[in-house]
Amino acid sequence: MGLKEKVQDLLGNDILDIVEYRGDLTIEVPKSKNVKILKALKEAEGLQFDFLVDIVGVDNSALYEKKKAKKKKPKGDEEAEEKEPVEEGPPPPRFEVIYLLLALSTNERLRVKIRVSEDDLEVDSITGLWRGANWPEREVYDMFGIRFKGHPNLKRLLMWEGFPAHPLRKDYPLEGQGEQRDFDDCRFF
Amino acid sequence: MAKPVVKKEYTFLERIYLWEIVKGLKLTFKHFTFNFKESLKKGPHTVPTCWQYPEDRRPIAPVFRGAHMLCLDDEGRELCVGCGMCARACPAKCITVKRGKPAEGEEGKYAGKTMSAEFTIDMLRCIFCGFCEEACPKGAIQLGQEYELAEYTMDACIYDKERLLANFQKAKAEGKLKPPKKPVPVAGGDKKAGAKKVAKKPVATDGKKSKKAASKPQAEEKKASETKREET
Amino acid sequence: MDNWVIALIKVVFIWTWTLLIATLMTWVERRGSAMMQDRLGPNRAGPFGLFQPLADGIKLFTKEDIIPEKAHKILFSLGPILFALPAFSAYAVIPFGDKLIVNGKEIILQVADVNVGFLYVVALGAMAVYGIVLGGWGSNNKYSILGGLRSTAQLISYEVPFGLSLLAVVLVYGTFSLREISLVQQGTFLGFLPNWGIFKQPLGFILFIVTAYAEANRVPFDLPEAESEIVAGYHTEYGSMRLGLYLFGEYVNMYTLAALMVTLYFGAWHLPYIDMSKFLGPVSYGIASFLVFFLKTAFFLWLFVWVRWTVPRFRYDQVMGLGWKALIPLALVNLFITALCIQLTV
Amino acid sequence: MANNNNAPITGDYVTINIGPSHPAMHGTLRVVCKTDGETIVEAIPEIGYLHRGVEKLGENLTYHQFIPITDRLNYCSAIANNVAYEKAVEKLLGIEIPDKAKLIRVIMKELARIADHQVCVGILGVDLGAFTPFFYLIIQREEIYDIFEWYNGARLTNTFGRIGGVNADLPEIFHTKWPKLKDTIRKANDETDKLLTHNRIWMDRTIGVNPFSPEDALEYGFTGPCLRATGVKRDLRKDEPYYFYDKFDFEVPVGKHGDVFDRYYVRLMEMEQSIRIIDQAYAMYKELPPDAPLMAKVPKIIKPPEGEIYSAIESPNGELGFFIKSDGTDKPYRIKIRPPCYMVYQAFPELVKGEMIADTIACLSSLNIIAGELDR
Repeated sequence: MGLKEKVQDLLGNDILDIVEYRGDLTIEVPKSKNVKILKALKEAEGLQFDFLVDIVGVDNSALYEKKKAKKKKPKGDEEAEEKEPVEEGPPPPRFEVIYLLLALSTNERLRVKIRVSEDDLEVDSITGLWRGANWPEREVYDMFGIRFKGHPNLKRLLMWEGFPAHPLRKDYPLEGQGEQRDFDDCRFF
Repeated sequence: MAKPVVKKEYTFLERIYLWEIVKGLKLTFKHFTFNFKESLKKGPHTVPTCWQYPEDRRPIAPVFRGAHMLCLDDEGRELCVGCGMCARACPAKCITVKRGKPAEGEEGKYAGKTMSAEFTIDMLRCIFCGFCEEACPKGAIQLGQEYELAEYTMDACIYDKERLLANFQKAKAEGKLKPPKKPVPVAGGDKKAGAKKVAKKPVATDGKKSKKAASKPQAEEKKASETKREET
Repeated sequence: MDNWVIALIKVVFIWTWTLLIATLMTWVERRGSAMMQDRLGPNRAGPFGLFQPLADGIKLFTKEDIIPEKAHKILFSLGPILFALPAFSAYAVIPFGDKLIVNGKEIILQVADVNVGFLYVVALGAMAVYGIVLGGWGSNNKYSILGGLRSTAQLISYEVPFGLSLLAVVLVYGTFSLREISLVQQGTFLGFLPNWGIFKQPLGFILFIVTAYAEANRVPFDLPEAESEIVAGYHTEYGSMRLGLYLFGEYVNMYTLAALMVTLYFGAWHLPYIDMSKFLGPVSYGIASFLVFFLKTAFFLWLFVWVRWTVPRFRYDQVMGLGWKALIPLALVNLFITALCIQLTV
Repeated sequence: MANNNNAPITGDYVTINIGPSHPAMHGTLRVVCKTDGETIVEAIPEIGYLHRGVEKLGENLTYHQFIPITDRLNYCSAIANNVAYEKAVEKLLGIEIPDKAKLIRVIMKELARIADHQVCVGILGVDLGAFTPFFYLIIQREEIYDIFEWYNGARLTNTFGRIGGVNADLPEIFHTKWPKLKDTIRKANDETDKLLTHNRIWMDRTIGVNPFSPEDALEYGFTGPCLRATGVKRDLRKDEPYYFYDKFDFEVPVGKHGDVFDRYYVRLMEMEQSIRIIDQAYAMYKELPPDAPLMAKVPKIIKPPEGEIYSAIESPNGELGFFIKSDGTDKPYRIKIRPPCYMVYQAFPELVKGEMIADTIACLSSLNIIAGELDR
């Protein structure tokens, strides 16, 4: 029984979207239930995704603008084409947090994706399940600004403490905004 | 989180330090005698692993990616036509090319109808990846075997056209020119045209977004590549 | 030529000789380690790089002498002096040859034939600790103070087995004066063995050589200046000639300990079965004894270099463990056996 | 002897800064330790000193132009990073590269693995005071770098291969040099083994130092030699084989206690296995016709369809993975690099708590933390 069916009958209605692409399986789950689902995936006897490979943050703002731009341009050219139902609903959540999981016993990989909208950048931290999630979560916070509730010490990881922006967001210019590190003697203890 | 306590058990010979130390001494002495005999040989290159740098130099690979040079063809005409493909292919964006028409008198000096009026490479930014050499349709720019690139001032590190041509002359004089590059066999059999360039040319012309570093002449070049891209 | 002129000549000779050997030692160390590591070592300054120590000396002299701003000025400058001084002066009691008869006057090739030469050397060995500790504390740097702490613990705790193994030698020869010890080591012992100290004190010699490495801060005991752990240990903040004094003192210390090893255990200037004084003239015998003594010392100096590039470094608590739990009991056992043997044989 | 006394450590502590520029730090790593005398009460690693924003750069370079950037991740084995990235993009494009290119990639990647392990074992020796083995190993590494140089022109930052295959055949020097090089590498490994492995000083310094249990290692996301040292037999080349690895027979060396000695010994054994792999790959390579294709048919401008993939290979330090999301243009929309030593360095505070300063240095160099790969 393929991985897809196993995951489906384990999680069932929680799965918002399943994508099978180039042999990788990605499931999308609601943000609020991420810890519960990851715990289920970790302990389920058939699946046992007990190895957290990585946590990836993605900022989809540029992707949506491009889609919007594409939708406007063809609409302008071929008026005759049947009009797609353009739903103007609330803009899709801007950020994505993707957990890469690996089942050591069966060598199968799974990606669990949650969408985080810009107005409440709060996600439950999964350092409870894996202590290895400590730094990746700090890095996602450092690069995207997504806060992780329950994280032991949520501080910037790669940037210095006083860094004003979140560099991996799409609106942050490539050359940076010229922040200079003012060398305060950062106390650690 | 109790750390697993590791029990150490040693054989008697390991327990007393001296036996293993003597074995180690024997080994280093073997090296010492070998190198001592070697170092008494004549000539700068004595110990096999040591190159006495200024006197005797290590042989450099013919495909070594060192300092750039603008090549001339057999009749001494410049191959570069100033198309700027190398500037666009460069990950470090350190090449700036300005295209121009050859003046009336020196048509013979240039292989193509147009030539590069100004060609500068910022050696401080260059990462020597060799993509410019791959991207050049005319095989005009090549990375030579020159690796002594130290300069006294920062702006001496910006190689202008004369410096690159001089590099070529120097390499030609020393006979260190590269052998012509064999085309890479591609799966699916048909050998792409152009013996000189690699079958896969990473031309990264991105019509839509105007490139920040593109100078004005490159703009019309974009139109030319625009039309070219339509037919492929 | 009355006595004080001869003494002055001897002192000047020994002083320059020790300096020369110490500088030569830096060259031997760099070339020797290079050869052992499939390299070539310095060969640009002079033939085979022989002027390299000279170049290092000039470099150290001409470098700017920086005293860190928060360092304790007096202790900072006193450190290297207190480290190099005992190393140089310990050589006064070591006989570097037999005697030289020059136009009827007999000159003993030893600066000062003190009858408690032994204790003098052991005492000066302990003085070197002050140099390291003051240097480490004075330079107001965390790594230096760590280096200083490590060296005090190591040197003091290795002073005990060092002294005990020397005591066993004193038991065998019955005298403290180094000259008499070296004179006695003539002839054969138990028939076929040369009458050297090592055959009387095999375990004593092993203890002595291990503690000598600890005294000289040489690998595997170079904890006080372990580059990879505490940057450069006690001489992290030191610059030009102050650093030179520290490094110089270390090499002179090594030379003194090597000379001591030869005097006590390897029959100072005696060849195994040949009595040189019979068939050599008075002057040539003196020089020959000096050369033999020097060649033996050179071997032990080479041994210092040889071991340094073969063996990894101890950890701090292992050095202590080895010192107290292994070497001191062994030294006591050695002392006991020696006493027993003397009691039985006498 | 249990080396960390569990007695409560009281008294005020000295904060020692084993800072970004320290002789035993591999690259710009910084560990701020609260020490009581020599034992470490608490260690906080601070990273980010070599953060060059590789992922942001990736979003502004085309797929092809990103290859030289991947050299600069784990600069001890640049070829492994290139192969990892190219394998990821090929998975995104859904193309299969020709057999000869696969074999050349296997050979060059295993050579890079040997070079990386040589550096790590050599520097572990230097950090513990044994300077000589470093030179024996580095001299062999120079020979390997000669092969890289004759292959495509660069010794360290060799922009190896292109998306869709490799751009040059094995150099002539490989055929002449490899049989000799194979023995000299083995000789250098034997000499290091003879000098160190049974030496009591070395064994005291490494056995039982910073041991780590397999469960904790897996929970922290350890991969590669550090995980295999704890006893878990996990190797991507065996578990998720790619590029003919299922056809080569080689063992996966596994340690017992996960301490510094096991990590050192696992690396030493892995070099031997890499030589065996190269031999078998080279044998298969010789059977292929000389003008077998080296490159798959790849369009001039690589524009993968929209989608996201994650692909990983077994780099010398562990599982090196690339998560690439493409939006149909010729520039990747998002590249996330999963460096193996990033997860290993997370466990550093737990590894060194209660140990001596000398052990933290030994532990750090045995974990083989490379700043370039860590901070991206």
